Amino acid sequence: MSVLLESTATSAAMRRNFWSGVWRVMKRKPSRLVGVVLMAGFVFMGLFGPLFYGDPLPRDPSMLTRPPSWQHWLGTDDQGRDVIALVVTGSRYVLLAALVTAVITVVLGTAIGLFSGFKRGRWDTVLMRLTDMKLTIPGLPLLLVLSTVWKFNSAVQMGLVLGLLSWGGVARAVRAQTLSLRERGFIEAARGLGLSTTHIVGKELLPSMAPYIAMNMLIAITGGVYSQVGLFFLGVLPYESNNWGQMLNTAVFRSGALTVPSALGFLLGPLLAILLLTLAIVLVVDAMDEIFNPRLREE
Amino acid sequence: MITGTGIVKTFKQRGKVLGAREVQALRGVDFAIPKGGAASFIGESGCGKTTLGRIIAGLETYDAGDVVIGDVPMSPLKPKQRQPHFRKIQMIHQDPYSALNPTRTVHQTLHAPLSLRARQTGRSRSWMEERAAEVLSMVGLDPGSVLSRYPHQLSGGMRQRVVIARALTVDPEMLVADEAVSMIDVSLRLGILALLKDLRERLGVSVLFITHDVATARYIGDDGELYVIYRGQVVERGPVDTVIADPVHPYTQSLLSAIPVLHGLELPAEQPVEPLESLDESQSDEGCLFARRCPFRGERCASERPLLQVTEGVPQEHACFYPERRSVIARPMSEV
Amino acid sequence: ACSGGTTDKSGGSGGGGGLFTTIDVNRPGLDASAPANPWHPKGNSFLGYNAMKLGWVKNHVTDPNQFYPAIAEKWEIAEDNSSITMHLQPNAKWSDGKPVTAEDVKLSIGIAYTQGSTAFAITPGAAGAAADVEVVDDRTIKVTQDMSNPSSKFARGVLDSIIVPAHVWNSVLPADFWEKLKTSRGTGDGAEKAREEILAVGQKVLAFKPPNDVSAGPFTLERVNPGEALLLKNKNFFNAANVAPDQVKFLNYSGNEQIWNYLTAGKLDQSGFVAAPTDVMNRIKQAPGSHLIKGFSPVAVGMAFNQSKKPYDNVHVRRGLAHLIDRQQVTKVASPEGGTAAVTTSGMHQKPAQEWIGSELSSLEPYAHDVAKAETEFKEAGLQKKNGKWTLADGSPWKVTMHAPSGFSDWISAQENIKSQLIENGVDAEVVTVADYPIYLEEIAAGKYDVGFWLMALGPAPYDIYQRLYGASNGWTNVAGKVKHSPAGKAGNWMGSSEEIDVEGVGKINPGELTEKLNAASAEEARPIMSQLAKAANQDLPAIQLWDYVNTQFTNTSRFTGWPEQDSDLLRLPAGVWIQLGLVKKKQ
Amino acid sequence: MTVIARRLAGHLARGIVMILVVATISFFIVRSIPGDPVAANVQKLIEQGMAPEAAEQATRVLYGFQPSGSLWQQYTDYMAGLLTFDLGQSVTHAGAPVTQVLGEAAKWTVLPVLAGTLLSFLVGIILGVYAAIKRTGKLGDILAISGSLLHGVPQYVLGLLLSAIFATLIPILPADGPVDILFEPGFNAGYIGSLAEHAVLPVLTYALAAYGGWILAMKSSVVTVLGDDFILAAELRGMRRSIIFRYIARNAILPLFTILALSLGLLLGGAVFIERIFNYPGLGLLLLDSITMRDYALMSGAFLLITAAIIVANILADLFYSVIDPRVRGGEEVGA
Amino acid sequence: MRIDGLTVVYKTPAGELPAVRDVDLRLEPGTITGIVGESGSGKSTLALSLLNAVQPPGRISAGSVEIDGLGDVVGLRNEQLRKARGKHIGYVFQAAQNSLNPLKTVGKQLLDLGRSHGVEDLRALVREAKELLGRMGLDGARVLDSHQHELSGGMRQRVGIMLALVLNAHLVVLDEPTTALDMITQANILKIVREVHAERGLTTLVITHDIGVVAEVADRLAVMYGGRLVEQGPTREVLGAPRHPYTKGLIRAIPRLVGDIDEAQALPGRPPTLATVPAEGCVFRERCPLRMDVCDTVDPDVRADTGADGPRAVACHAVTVKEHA
Ligand SMILES: Nc1ncnc2c1ncn2[C@@H]1O[C@H](COP(=O)(O)OP(=O)(O)OP(=O)(O)O)[C@@H](O)[C@H]1O
Ligand SMILES: Nc1ncnc2c1ncn2[C@@H]1O[C@H](COP(=O)(O)OP(=O)(O)OP(=O)(O)O)[C@@H](O)[C@H]1O
Ligand SMILES: [Mg+2]
Ligand SMILES: [Mg+2]
Repeated sequence: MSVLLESTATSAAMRRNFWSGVWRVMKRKPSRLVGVVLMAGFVFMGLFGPLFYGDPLPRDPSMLTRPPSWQHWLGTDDQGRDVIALVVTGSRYVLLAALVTAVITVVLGTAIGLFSGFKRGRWDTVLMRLTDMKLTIPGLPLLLVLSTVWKFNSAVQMGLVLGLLSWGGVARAVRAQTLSLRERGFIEAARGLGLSTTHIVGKELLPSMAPYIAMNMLIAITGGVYSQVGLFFLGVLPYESNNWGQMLNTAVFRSGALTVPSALGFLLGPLLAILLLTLAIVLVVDAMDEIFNPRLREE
Repeated sequence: MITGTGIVKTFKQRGKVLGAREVQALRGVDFAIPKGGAASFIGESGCGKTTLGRIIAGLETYDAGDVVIGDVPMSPLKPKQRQPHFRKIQMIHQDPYSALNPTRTVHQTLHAPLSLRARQTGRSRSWMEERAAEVLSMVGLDPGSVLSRYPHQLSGGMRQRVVIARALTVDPEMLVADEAVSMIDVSLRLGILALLKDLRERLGVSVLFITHDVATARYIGDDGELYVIYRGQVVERGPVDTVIADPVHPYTQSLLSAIPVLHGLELPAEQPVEPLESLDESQSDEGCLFARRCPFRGERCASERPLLQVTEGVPQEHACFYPERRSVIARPMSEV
Repeated sequence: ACSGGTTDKSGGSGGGGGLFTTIDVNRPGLDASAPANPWHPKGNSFLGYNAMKLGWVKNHVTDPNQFYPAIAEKWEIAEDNSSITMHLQPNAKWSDGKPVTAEDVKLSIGIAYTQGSTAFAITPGAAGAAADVEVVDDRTIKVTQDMSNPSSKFARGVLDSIIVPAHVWNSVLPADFWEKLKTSRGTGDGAEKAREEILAVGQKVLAFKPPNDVSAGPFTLERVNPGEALLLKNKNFFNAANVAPDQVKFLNYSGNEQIWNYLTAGKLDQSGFVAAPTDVMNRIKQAPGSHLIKGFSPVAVGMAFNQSKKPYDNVHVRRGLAHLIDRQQVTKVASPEGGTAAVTTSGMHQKPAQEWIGSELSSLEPYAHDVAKAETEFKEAGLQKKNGKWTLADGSPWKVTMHAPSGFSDWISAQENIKSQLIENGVDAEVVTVADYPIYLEEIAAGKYDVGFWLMALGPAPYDIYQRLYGASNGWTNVAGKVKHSPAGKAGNWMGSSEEIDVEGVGKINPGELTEKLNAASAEEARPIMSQLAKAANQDLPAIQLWDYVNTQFTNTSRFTGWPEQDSDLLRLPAGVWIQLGLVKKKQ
Repeated sequence: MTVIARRLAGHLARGIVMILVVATISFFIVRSIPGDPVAANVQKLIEQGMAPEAAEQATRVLYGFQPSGSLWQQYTDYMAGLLTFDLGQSVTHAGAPVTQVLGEAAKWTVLPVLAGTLLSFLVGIILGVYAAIKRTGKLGDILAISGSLLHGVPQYVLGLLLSAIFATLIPILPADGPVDILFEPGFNAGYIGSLAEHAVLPVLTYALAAYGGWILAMKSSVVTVLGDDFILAAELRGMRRSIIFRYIARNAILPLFTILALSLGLLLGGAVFIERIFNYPGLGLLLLDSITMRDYALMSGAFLLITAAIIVANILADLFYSVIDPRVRGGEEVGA
Repeated sequence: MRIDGLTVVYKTPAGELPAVRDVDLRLEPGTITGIVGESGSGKSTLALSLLNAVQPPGRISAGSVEIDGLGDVVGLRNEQLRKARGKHIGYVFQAAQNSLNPLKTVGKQLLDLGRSHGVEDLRALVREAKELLGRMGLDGARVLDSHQHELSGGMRQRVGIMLALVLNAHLVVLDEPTTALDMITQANILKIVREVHAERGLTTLVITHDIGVVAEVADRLAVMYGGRLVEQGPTREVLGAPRHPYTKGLIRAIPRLVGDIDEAQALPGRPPTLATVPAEGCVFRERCPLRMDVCDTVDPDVRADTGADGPRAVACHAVTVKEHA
């Protein structure tokens, strides 16, 4: 028993060690803290953003498509609403859909990659041909074509479809990881010991890949944001009254943001949001890269 | 008792549309390892040692022949049914670092097979803890300090011991040690070898020892057998000391000649064989596999393949038409 | 080599006074592979430029039968509209030098029959169909109307025909075409078969590819690239002396922003209306030489209701909504330059409304923006207000779901604005878009929407104006000269107004029958009917008229001058007509 | 050379299968689009004031060439057409063959994409080397983060920003189509100059979109190569810096060829945004237009062509790679 | 070549730690010197510092490496250093590691090498290379035409030796020349090293963790432990009569092919790493059977004397004490 006690005590210490390692990694480059803060900001925005504004958003019909001012930092849209308010309230749809996309992408990609890499043989061949195919077919054009058939009626549906279309990369990467881990002695040893596949996959493989999967998930989130905003921007999806992509669409094709500067604020709002989200995720992934690499963490 | 009869394994370089390449890794290998016994396999790189080890441990399939565990032949069984039998044979990997999951502590590593076993036999949690401590003690580790550590916090020798301890959790009948000491510091090697020998003696576990360092084969136990493999074929087989001292197959002789002499401790051999050129895989398979490199080849060798056999006056089995004992290894200074 | 103003990006070989640049707003994608066939839906045939008609309709607000001369120099219309005799331009020639003859016209009319267009319909009983075509002499031709179901627009239908050269197009009509046409006017199987055969010829017409463009207009098609169509001046055009540009370039474009950029850079000499936000419009106005000419456009947009759906069956709900929606604001947001807020819902564009019913217009309910009135109306309809939200009479939630086709950004913008206005006043609302306009039309006709935007008040003929409210969409159809009403939800009747309306101060009327009467009525006869229909539309409110469109044209005086005046009637004709009439001049 | 031939054969076989699959997918997507395009078009023409019969006729002319018969029949017709490069006719282009319409549009996509790829490749690998050498410094950080950012950011963001900055805010570059409308098309300086001027922003966007990927890939590739022993070995043999640099560069660039195809795919896929933003009449815009105008034959054609281009790019990149990498050329598999 | 007081440190989070500490070594012309030591004992670091090529974050913090005809290598910079490498000192990499550019044929790399060192007659260089390869039992022309992947491990190693010698370097450093090679190939390579060394009159340094290799080829043997040279002397003497307790333990730990297997005994404890090497006192004391109090605090001096076959040196308090006694 004392053995057990000691082991929990040390694992607590290990955990402390881990967090101090994390802190070290963060401190090494302050930009990473910026990334974490930005990311937290986006999460907060998606969760609580809409609560700060009325429904419908306050608007001023005498201030249609105005450039930035003190009152409206990024100007107003063609309905006289504040662009920042639009970006904040619009984030929920975008981020929710992106989250759904990411979850599906990662779950599906991991499952397929694991299965394929672990089973190998015929299944592997079939699944990887499929994945290759998925990866070769350009995603955006496919989405465009699909948009003629599919009705993207809600954020969740949107995320679902995007997720179903984007697991390829993760599957390929997870498979490669699985294959390389498979070759590692410990997986073979576990098989030799007669441990169940569930154990091998759940306890040995997945934990080894967890950081990698987490990073992929973050990257999948950006992917989800990009595709749906892009589709709305092109105007191939049903109108959504408050969405970053719709804002881009209205700004460019209706308010002439690329012809006159007055609508630039309206255009910049969602663009900045996307840039900041990308930056946040790039910085956090950069940090995670080091955090989950014990060697780099402890340096 | 674990025996193998005529095991054949051919690898196909898979994939490309046209022209698959085939590698004959094993060409009908027979072996028999009694309970508690030991067998060592030596041979140059690529001769099929690892492949054989993996086949015996149930990690690789084979194309012909059979592995018999106890008296159950494996071929007729379905993969699922083979599993419990192969579990009696545990593999010890060459690289102790990759053989342990870096994300799991020693405790967790041992826990998984133990809980499986506890479940099967209806034993309690406390048994698991006891058993974990027991196997660690068995391999000469202090459970208290080791259990909570991660692999990267252990030295190579300790890691290898943990690997062996893990294998012991399932009460194996045989350990397959593939170059189990080659990646461990020289000063620690003997410790692991002694451990394997000790396990044989105490637990009656048989050991299949794969090595390229013939000397280490002696440390598994003096009752062991030595198998010399060349290009997937056993060319010489006999008690370790006999084969080392009086090799009859030219290949064994070349191999032993290549072992550096510890000048100062040893004297050079009396009849050393000139070093061979490196193996060329693309050589033809006709006749004796070794004929092209053999310094003593005769006219039969080019057309006929010798099989493993016992001949008059030679204590060990060999696959050579012209067996001749040569003293190719260094002699200890003390003897002179 | 050419003098005259060039844009700041000068140096283009075709730049200068000789090149006239424009776009065809109806066909953004110019098609290099399409034939120069005026009947082909994508044909590279530009009215007024290389495609000519007998005459150019003047679009008079009340008189449909006024025209500018084109191939026909002058014409006489019989008192009772029973026939029209046309005299061709004495020196009209095709671009290959051959004269334009009455035979050309006859062949063109024959082709028109295969297309079933207005005056040349072959459907039995069609209103205002031509009965006979008679070549009087080389330059004179007479067309008579089938008086069994006459239309006051007959002459318009005839003069509005496109004329093509017989020596190029001869082959498309079979030799026995005119006999077949005669047969088709009868009844029975033979006639049926003849009609089918004529329709089959129609396909041939559509698919016909003239080997090269032979035009009687001021220009001929030189070539079409994917990005542009180039037309060269036709030296043989009868008024060639007064045609200013040597070349015309039609430009392709993929989106409105591209046109905005062309216009702000002053690259277009003329362009039809393209919706643009106010700031862009101002920027365009600032471009050197740039002008905006506005005129009457006989079309308005309304928010139409499907009265089969609750609570829109209740007129008080419709009226309440009309009071709730600030049309000024909607127009300002959605169509600041291209529309004027509807003064009231009369079913007519404001300008013809004044012509038709004059002072009576002011007696109509204006449905001014008035929240209190809206509440009264809603209460009268039995709606309930709970926690500041209006619900249906039975307390179930009410949401105004407005539909619009995806590409129609002004409609979507208007609906978004209406949505906000409604929500701010306790009426829940949403905007739903449909992939494209055809599907929108199909679905709205199938009664799938509660509320949708609907084009109305088309002009200039009085029948056209009300046909959108009291025509097929509301159940009335003309079958062989008889008006028939289908019940709500059947045969395209998606609006579902009642068949008879008790109009205050007028009494019970059947708006569909009244509308049908307009077809054959003279202006004098039409006036009282228009008044009754206006009152009906105003009181019953099948649609809330939101804004009247304005015909806005962009012109640029850097290279050409002589553009039509503000409010000119010419604005509704293609710029090619302005050019061939000799209005447009090279800048000196 | 046989290895390359074998690879080519494999690729071609796979590529053809891919194209057939994609064609099948797009065929069935098109068939499952809700609403009847024929009926819808009739409705539209009627709305525009055409008589119902005429509207129907006009529509029939437009759709007259639509395949008829059972779904299976249509499918086989479609596939048979595919074999002869017959993709049907475009409704929105007056019944012109889809292949012709696509061919017209392709140059507006392919040339800028290639130019952008080349530009980003050159700049990306140079800065990538820099980022790798300075990877521990501030500059390296900035290069890496900006690379990741650009790599991550979608193309429309770049396109919109560039357009907003250089066409709207400081209007120094045109964004209103592929060429100034006042120039006469042809081989004259004005026209070509205008083409080039109008291509700046789209090419820049393509380049920026791909640049991030190059710099990141090149950086990690250089870092890997720098860690390779042969570089240290060359240094220890006293090789000249310029030679070592060439060793690094060549070895680092080589694996990038596998990314080339990916990058081209990314750019081709994103062409729809860039072409929409800059009004470039290329394949992407064609695809978008065909979707909004419900021109199904054109839609599947454009989609198919974009996919086929990516497949071909993949094949070419791989072949090129195999030609210049002696390991592949010699038959050894590298990587997986 | 004379190495004096050489100390090489690596920068780690725990500060700069010495991987090679205060090493004195003399390579007599025409001899083969072997350095043995366990993993992490600083062998490679020492080898690299002979060419002043310690990779960051490491640096030579003290000491000198004097080479006849070159001077102190530690002081050389840039071009001088580059010229010295290859021309004066040949360096042979571990066998299985890829020390050849995978994209270029051996011949092209040979030419690159020639150009780098301003060799005028490249044809002669190629001839020389072919001859060298031929001497090592290879078909020179074929090998020069091959890419790295077309050569086996043993062949690559021979090419490595050829490249180290082709410019007539007189000092050759071989780091783990046979690790990861087959024992048959190993025997071949060792034979070649011995022959070439004798033929060209080289000064050779062989670095390995395998005592067998050293015993086979080296005239002199140096034992490294924890960054220190703990013992050196003629191979036969050191093997036959080791003085330092570590050397003794190490030799005892070698599995024996002949004789009594029980003679061999494992060395208790485990080798130190950079972080666990004691900062002061004897590096070996944790595992030393002869440990004394003085070992904890005082670093033993190197004690040199001259034996029958050449000088011997050992750094151990216990040995010193015994000698005094
Ligand atoms: N998975 C595989 N696929 C193809 N060929 C294989 C595979 N595994 C082994 N081989 C081939 O089979 C032969 C025997 O390999 P094996 O690994 O058993 O040799 P070994 O004796 O263990 O060599 P070493 O001493 O280098 O470990 C070799 O030629 C090898 O290339
Ligand atoms: N780049 C580095 N940064 C930090 N420590 C290093 C670095 N390179 C080597 N070391 C440390 O220096 C010590 C000596 O390393 P070196 O590579 O010289 O050992 P070695 O004797 O060659 O070992 P091996 O037999 O494993 O090759 C080791 O403890 C090692 O951990
Ligand atoms: Mg092996
Ligand atoms: Mg080393």
